[in-house]
Amino acid sequence: MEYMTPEKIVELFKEKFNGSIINSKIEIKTAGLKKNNYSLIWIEIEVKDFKEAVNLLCTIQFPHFSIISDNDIGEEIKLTYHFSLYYGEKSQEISLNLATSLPKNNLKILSITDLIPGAQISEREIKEMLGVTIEGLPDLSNIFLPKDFPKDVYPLRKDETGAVKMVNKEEEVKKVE
Amino acid sequence: MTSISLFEILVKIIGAIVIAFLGVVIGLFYKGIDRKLAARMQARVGPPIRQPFMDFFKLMIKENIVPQNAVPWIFNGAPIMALVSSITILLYLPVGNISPLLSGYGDIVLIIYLLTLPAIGMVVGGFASGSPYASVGAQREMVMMMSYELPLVTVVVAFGWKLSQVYPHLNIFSLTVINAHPIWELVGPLGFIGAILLFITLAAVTPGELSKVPFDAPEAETELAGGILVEYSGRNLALFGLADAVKIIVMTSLTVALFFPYNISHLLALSGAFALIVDTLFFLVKIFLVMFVEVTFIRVAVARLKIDQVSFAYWVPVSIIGFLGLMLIVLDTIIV
Amino acid sequence: MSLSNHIPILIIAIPLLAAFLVPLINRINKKAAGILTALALSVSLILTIALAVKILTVGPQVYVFGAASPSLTLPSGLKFPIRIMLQIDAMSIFMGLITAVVSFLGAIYSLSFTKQYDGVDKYYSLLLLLTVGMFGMEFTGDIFNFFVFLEIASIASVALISFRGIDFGEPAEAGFKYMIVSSISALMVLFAIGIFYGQYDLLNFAALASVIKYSQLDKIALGLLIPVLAMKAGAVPMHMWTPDAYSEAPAPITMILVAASQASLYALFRVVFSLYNISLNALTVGWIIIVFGLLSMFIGVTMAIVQKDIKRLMAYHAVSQTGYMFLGVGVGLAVLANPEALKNYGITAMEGGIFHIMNHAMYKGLLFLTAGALFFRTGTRDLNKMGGLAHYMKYTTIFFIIGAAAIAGLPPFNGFASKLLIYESVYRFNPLLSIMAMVVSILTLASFVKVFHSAFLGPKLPQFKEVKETPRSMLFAMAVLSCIIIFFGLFPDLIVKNLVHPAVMSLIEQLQYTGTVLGGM
Amino acid sequence: MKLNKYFERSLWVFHLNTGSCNGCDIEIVAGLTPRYDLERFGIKLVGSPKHADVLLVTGPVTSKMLDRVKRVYEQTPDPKAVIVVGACGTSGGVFYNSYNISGSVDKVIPVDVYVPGCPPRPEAIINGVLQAWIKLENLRESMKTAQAK
Amino acid sequence: MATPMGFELLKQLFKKPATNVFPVTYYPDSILKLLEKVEKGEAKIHPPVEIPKNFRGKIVYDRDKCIGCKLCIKVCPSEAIEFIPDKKKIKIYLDHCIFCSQCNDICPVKCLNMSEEFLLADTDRLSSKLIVE
Amino acid sequence: MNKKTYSIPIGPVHPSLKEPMTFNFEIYGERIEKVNLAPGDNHRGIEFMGRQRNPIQIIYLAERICGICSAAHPFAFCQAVENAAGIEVPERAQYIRVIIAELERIHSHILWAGVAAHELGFDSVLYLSWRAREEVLDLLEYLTGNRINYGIFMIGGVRRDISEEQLPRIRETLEYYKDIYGKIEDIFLNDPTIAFRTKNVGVLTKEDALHLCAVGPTTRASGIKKDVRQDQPYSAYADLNVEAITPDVFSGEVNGDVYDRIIVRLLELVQSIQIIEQCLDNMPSGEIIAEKKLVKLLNQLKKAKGEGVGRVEAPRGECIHYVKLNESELPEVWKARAPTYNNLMTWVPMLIDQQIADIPIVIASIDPCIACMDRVTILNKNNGQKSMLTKKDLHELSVQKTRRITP
Ligand code: SF4
Ligand code: SF4
Ligand code: SF4
Ligand code: SF4
Ligand code: SF4
Ligand code: SF4
Ligand code: SF4
Ligand code: SF4
Repeated sequence: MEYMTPEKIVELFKEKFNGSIINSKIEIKTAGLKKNNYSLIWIEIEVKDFKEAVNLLCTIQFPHFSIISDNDIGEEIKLTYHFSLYYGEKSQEISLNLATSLPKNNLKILSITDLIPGAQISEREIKEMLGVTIEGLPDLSNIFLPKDFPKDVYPLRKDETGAVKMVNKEEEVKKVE
Repeated sequence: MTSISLFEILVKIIGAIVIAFLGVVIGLFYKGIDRKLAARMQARVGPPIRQPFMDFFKLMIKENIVPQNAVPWIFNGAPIMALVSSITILLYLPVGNISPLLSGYGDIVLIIYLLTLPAIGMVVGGFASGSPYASVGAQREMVMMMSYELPLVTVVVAFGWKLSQVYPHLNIFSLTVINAHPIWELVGPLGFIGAILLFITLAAVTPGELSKVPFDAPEAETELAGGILVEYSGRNLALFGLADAVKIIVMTSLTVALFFPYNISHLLALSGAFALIVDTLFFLVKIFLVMFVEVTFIRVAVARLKIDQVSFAYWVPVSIIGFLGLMLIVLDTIIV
Repeated sequence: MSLSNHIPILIIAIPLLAAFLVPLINRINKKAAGILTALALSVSLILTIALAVKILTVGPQVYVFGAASPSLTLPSGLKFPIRIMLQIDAMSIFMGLITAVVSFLGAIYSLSFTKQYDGVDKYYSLLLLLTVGMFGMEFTGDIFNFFVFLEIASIASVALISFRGIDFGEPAEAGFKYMIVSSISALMVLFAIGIFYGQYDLLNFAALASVIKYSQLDKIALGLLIPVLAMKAGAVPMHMWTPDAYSEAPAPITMILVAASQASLYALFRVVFSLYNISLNALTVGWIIIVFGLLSMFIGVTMAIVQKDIKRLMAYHAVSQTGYMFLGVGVGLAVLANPEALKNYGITAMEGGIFHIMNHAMYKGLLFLTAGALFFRTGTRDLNKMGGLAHYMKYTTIFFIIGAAAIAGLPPFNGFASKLLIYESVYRFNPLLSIMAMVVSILTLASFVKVFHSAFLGPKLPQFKEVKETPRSMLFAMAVLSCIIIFFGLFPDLIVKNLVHPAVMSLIEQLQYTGTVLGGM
Repeated sequence: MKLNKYFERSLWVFHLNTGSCNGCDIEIVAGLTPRYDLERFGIKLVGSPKHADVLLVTGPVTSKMLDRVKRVYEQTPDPKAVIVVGACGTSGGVFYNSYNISGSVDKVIPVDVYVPGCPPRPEAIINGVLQAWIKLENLRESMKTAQAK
Repeated sequence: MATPMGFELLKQLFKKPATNVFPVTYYPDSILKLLEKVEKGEAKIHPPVEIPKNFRGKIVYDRDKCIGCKLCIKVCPSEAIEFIPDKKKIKIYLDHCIFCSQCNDICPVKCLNMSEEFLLADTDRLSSKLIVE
Repeated sequence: MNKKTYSIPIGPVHPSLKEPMTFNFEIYGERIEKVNLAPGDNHRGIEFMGRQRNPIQIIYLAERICGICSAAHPFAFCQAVENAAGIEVPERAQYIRVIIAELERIHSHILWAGVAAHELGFDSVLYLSWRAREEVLDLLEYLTGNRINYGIFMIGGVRRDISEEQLPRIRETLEYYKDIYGKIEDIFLNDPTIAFRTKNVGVLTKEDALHLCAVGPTTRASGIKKDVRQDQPYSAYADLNVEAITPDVFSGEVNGDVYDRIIVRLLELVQSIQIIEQCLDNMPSGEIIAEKKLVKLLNQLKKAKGEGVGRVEAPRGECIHYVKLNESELPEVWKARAPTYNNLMTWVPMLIDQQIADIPIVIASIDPCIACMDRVTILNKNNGQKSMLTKKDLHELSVQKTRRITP
């Protein structure tokens, strides 16, 4: 298999979505005595091209999808999709972290489960924990929320809809007899 | 029907009580040995041998919960039926020199039927529980029952047939008669192999009859949380435990009666009460050995089979072994 | 010349008379029809028992119509009997007892059960006629009369099967099927009669038996009679009518139908043993009957296991159980020519087979009655729709358990007693036969455990909130059957020695049969 | 409630995980394996709470397990004991300040013995069982004296 | 069964079991009497499996050395440590403690140490045995 | 008989699940028609809790995501923090980390083997293999001070050194495992009843494994050579030669069934032993932690800004943590993902059309860690339509997918 260098990959993305790449960087990490290195790619892209970017990724190789990490930064929620490419051979893997930010007044993103079925659980998690609407998720029923979990609480948000108010405060150290 | 004196009836009743008691005690004791040996093979110390007794006494003081969905009288009746029927079989089994309390025409068929009763008790109890696990367990138990019956019957019929050829006028379908005429002495070389095959068949049926690994699909702890017995507690569970213990004795004694009926007292030129004791002890040793081979060892040495594998195993390979045994015995007789 | 000499004809006449009286009485009082029927049948029952005692102590009895004395078999000058005569030996009275018990209990059960139907007068008339037909088939000594009674029974059966009305599709269809079966068999029987009459100018069983030459024609007649009677008895592969007929008929009728099919079985044995006996190739015919039996056993039970209609399921079990009777009797027949084997196990096998007839009538009757009770209360026969009924119908549950245990051959119920006789004799003939018989028993057991589970166990279902225990008359009928089942199961020796053994002997000893009629000819 | 001396000798255990990290659970299983062999004392893991005498509970109670814990406790026939294994079942341990944890086990069902540790060694679990024995024997003694009066 | 396992099991039957019979092999006649006897030195408890040198057991607290800097509280992952402001000392609740020894590591005056004691089961989670002051 | 399916709920309290998790099975006879997963019983909100604690406290929380892989999570977390804050880990510490992680793999795989045998009703194997497992636990206790939840990881290194006198004990243990390995392999791979129950059971095709993003032995048993230690060597693995193990190494073919998963795990046992030996041979001397003073470390982290990912090949597969530090005492984001989380969905294709009796072994075959998988998810079965993807959907999805990637 022909492997593209991280630079090439970033270039490919830039070529295709020039306008919407907000920023990108390549990180080289080393490990061990021999200081072998491996690289990570961080790309942040606008929502409108996000799905296409994943699609592009799939044309390189079917990527391994790990998780979506979330970050509630005030007015926006930033989602980072962690992928990896070129697994299966020694030291060839490239981590690709594809980030995008959703404004809180329009928390919507296209589902990627049609491309990568394995992303389903993670997408549902995001939907549950942050109230992001995942458009095109095969099963849109309200599956993640427990029956008695309040509808307007999204535990991983840092604003007023977060779960801080639900924390069980009784469990404290000072419970002297 | 000959007239039986009142005295005889009284003796039988007392005898039955004594046998029931002894059967239960010895059964629990052997279960303790079984657990101990299994533990030792697994490199553990294992429970003390009297553990089954303690389990029993403990269960007797526990609360007896009848699930809401169950029909109480059936739910509570099932363990009693299982226990009573297994004890009844005991009354038909010869112990060493001592002939069984009840015996007679065709009692071996009776035993086969009685053997199904504890299983039926469990099945009915399982179904009566109204829990899905118990129902699946009960269905599996039924499938098992239907499967191991064919080889079991084959073994018994082979014995009866052989004896009827040699002694056409004896009351052949009776365990006492079979016990008195060891198969090994009646057959030629072909029949000898046949008899060994029959023994293998019976050895394969025994763990199924007792619902032990690899044939414990109905109770499969990891799948069905105890299966048939999930909903049972307290006294009822204790009774099922007793039934199980008695059944171990029943199945091992059956093997002994069919295949190893020999006694040693005459070898030692003993007679009277002493011979009785020696033979009884020898009998206990024999059933211990049989239990070790048929129950303890098999159950620790293999994995549980799935229910379809179980029924396949019984309907095909085990039955074929049984039929082969029967055929060899028939051939043996016809050729000679 | 005491009245007791006339008992045989009274047993038949009383129900017949009642059958004509019922519609009249019904005009006066609606309830009276049932009561009259029950009364008539109870009288028949008592008379049958009395007759049985007499026959078993004194010997076979012959009753001749229109002779100077009812026991005068040979009219002056003639060497063979030409009159219509009833000819009752131990075997006939054995069957008669079954008929009497079953029809009496059927009538009692019907008292409550028919509340759901209109036109009970017709129902009871037909029931009585059916009984008359059955008694007739069993008691007659004349092959043509046999045909007549067979027809009476058949017509009554057809009507009863479709009794639940034309508006229900299935009963009518089942009745129609049975009608076809009956007419074909009637035709065949008539044809066989023709053969005999043409050859020997005789219609009397005994007389025929004494002269039969086992010619080519006789063989054809046998070839006609065996399948046809086996068909009426519901043996595989001519069993297809039974599931429909048994399941569509009202429950008490089903119970009587079971007995009626056994009357055909009786006729079959009569033909094979008393008519042909040694003159036929016993081994071959015996094997044919055994094969019929095995097939019935297996196909019946395997079909039963997959049924979800409770009565259909039981019907298939009836087929399967018939197999046991064939098996036992077949083995007996196969060794008929071998006195040593006959003595060693042939007789036992036959005892098993014959005993099983009675036992089957009892427990299968009981099972159909419990099924009827379930239908009566829940309105369905679909097992998947039932459940949790043991919560409401304790006694019915107990009766069902007894019936199921008996049919599966569990000790200490009657099924075990007769099956044991079969197993322990048949294996000496061929060990595989008894292995199969035992396995079928276990399958039967499994099947009934399944039924028990789906109908009686499980949570209380909301739709059955209103379900109550069955009415008393129905319980009574079931209770009586249960008692009989347990009694037979506990004291099988008593029954075998006093009832079954004589019946078997009367089949085997052909000479005795002909002798009673022909007076030592 | 009846108690006899056989009760302690034949404690059948139902293991209930109410949201633990698994550490304690594997130590419980380890307790059954040859090195420690709890079966020496007649202790046996059972699959249904109906068969159990002792509930071995591990983990902080998550909201979803709350009802389960109560139900399993109710389903266990009397007499019964509850042993909590591990810091998180005893007090919550590292799990606190969460929206989905309702806290230590003793808030939900009565607890007889606590076994602190994260996870406790199998011997510590055996020691927990020993504490339960002591408690039961004392209870029996007091019941006896009460009866004598 | 002539499987590899079968042979292994039969061999095992004649070997010593691997069990470490802590504290006694079987259930004693009376646990209370046994403990009494152990107290008096008439009976012995079989020791647990050997404890390695750096085992993290119950915390020992040198109250006098403590300077009340609260660093231990800062890193304690399970809020097991309570500060007693008037005495400027701490109190450790062992029912919360996960025995991570992080407090030992950070303590500037090393007044906290892990002992080898680990048999801590109790019927009361606030008993004196489970509180270190 | 008409087709009467009934549903069996399994869990959250069920003997085959040592951890709470709910499954709903639609069963027809003994066959599984439909699988509904409803995890969440074990959800403790760990990420939520972590975002309110300082990084040192989080290490212990991460350790308790899962008690079995109690090295993998802190390992990944520490790496993520180090990456985010730009801390260099001393080489010696990297080696010690790898040694602990591999010892953990040994313990975890033997544990799994025992549990799997137990699910098959083969308790003797459970007992004997867990007896063997005690050795490695003793060693871990000897090295770290606790049998489980070792508490040895620290941001920037490890908390305890492996001293000279400890080495012989480690080698001794490794020799022990080399000795008994043959027996273990013989018992698992040559026992007819085990083969009966595991061959062609719970098959996961390569396609499905790929599309569902399965990880660890689960995916390797389906023939995908994926192993973080090989693909993107971290820590001391960069110096070693680790190759992803697929079942064809042993049997020459890949079926993706439970039996293959046994093969993979057993072979990894040998692999781990070799890795540890290499580490011991090549272990450099030096510091074991970048910053000894914890107070200083805390201050350093308080000032750090950046994001980092830590990936570790846990016994069950890739374990990934993401941390974002933003000049505050508390991390801005901490995301943890355990291998079971990804493997969860593989149950659906594995279980459909199997029998009830296969449920425990198939569930166990991916060696699920519900505790870690559930750390954030709240999944519930609150309405009738809670099914995960059915096999059909999956198939359709993969068909679409295949069209897309193969032009
Ligand atoms: S006490 Fe510790 S080891 Fe035990 S379950 Fe809780 S967190 Fe895990
Ligand atoms: S050992 Fe750990 S948990 Fe225990 S008090 Fe110290 S820091 Fe807290
Ligand atoms: S860190 Fe040490 S000195 Fe400071 S409060 Fe804690 S125990 Fe005391
Ligand atoms: S010198 Fe000691 S007391 Fe001062 S800050 Fe550093 S660690 Fe804390
Ligand atoms: S009642 Fe529910 S939780 Fe309890 S054992 Fe049964 S299925 Fe499991
Ligand atoms: S498969 Fe393993 S992790 Fe899952 S419940 Fe069973 S033992 Fe626990
Ligand atoms: S997968 Fe589970 S066991 Fe493994 S490191 Fe993650 S949480 Fe721990
Ligand atoms: S779920 Fe996995 S990672 Fe979590 S505790 Fe269990 S084994 Fe460990």
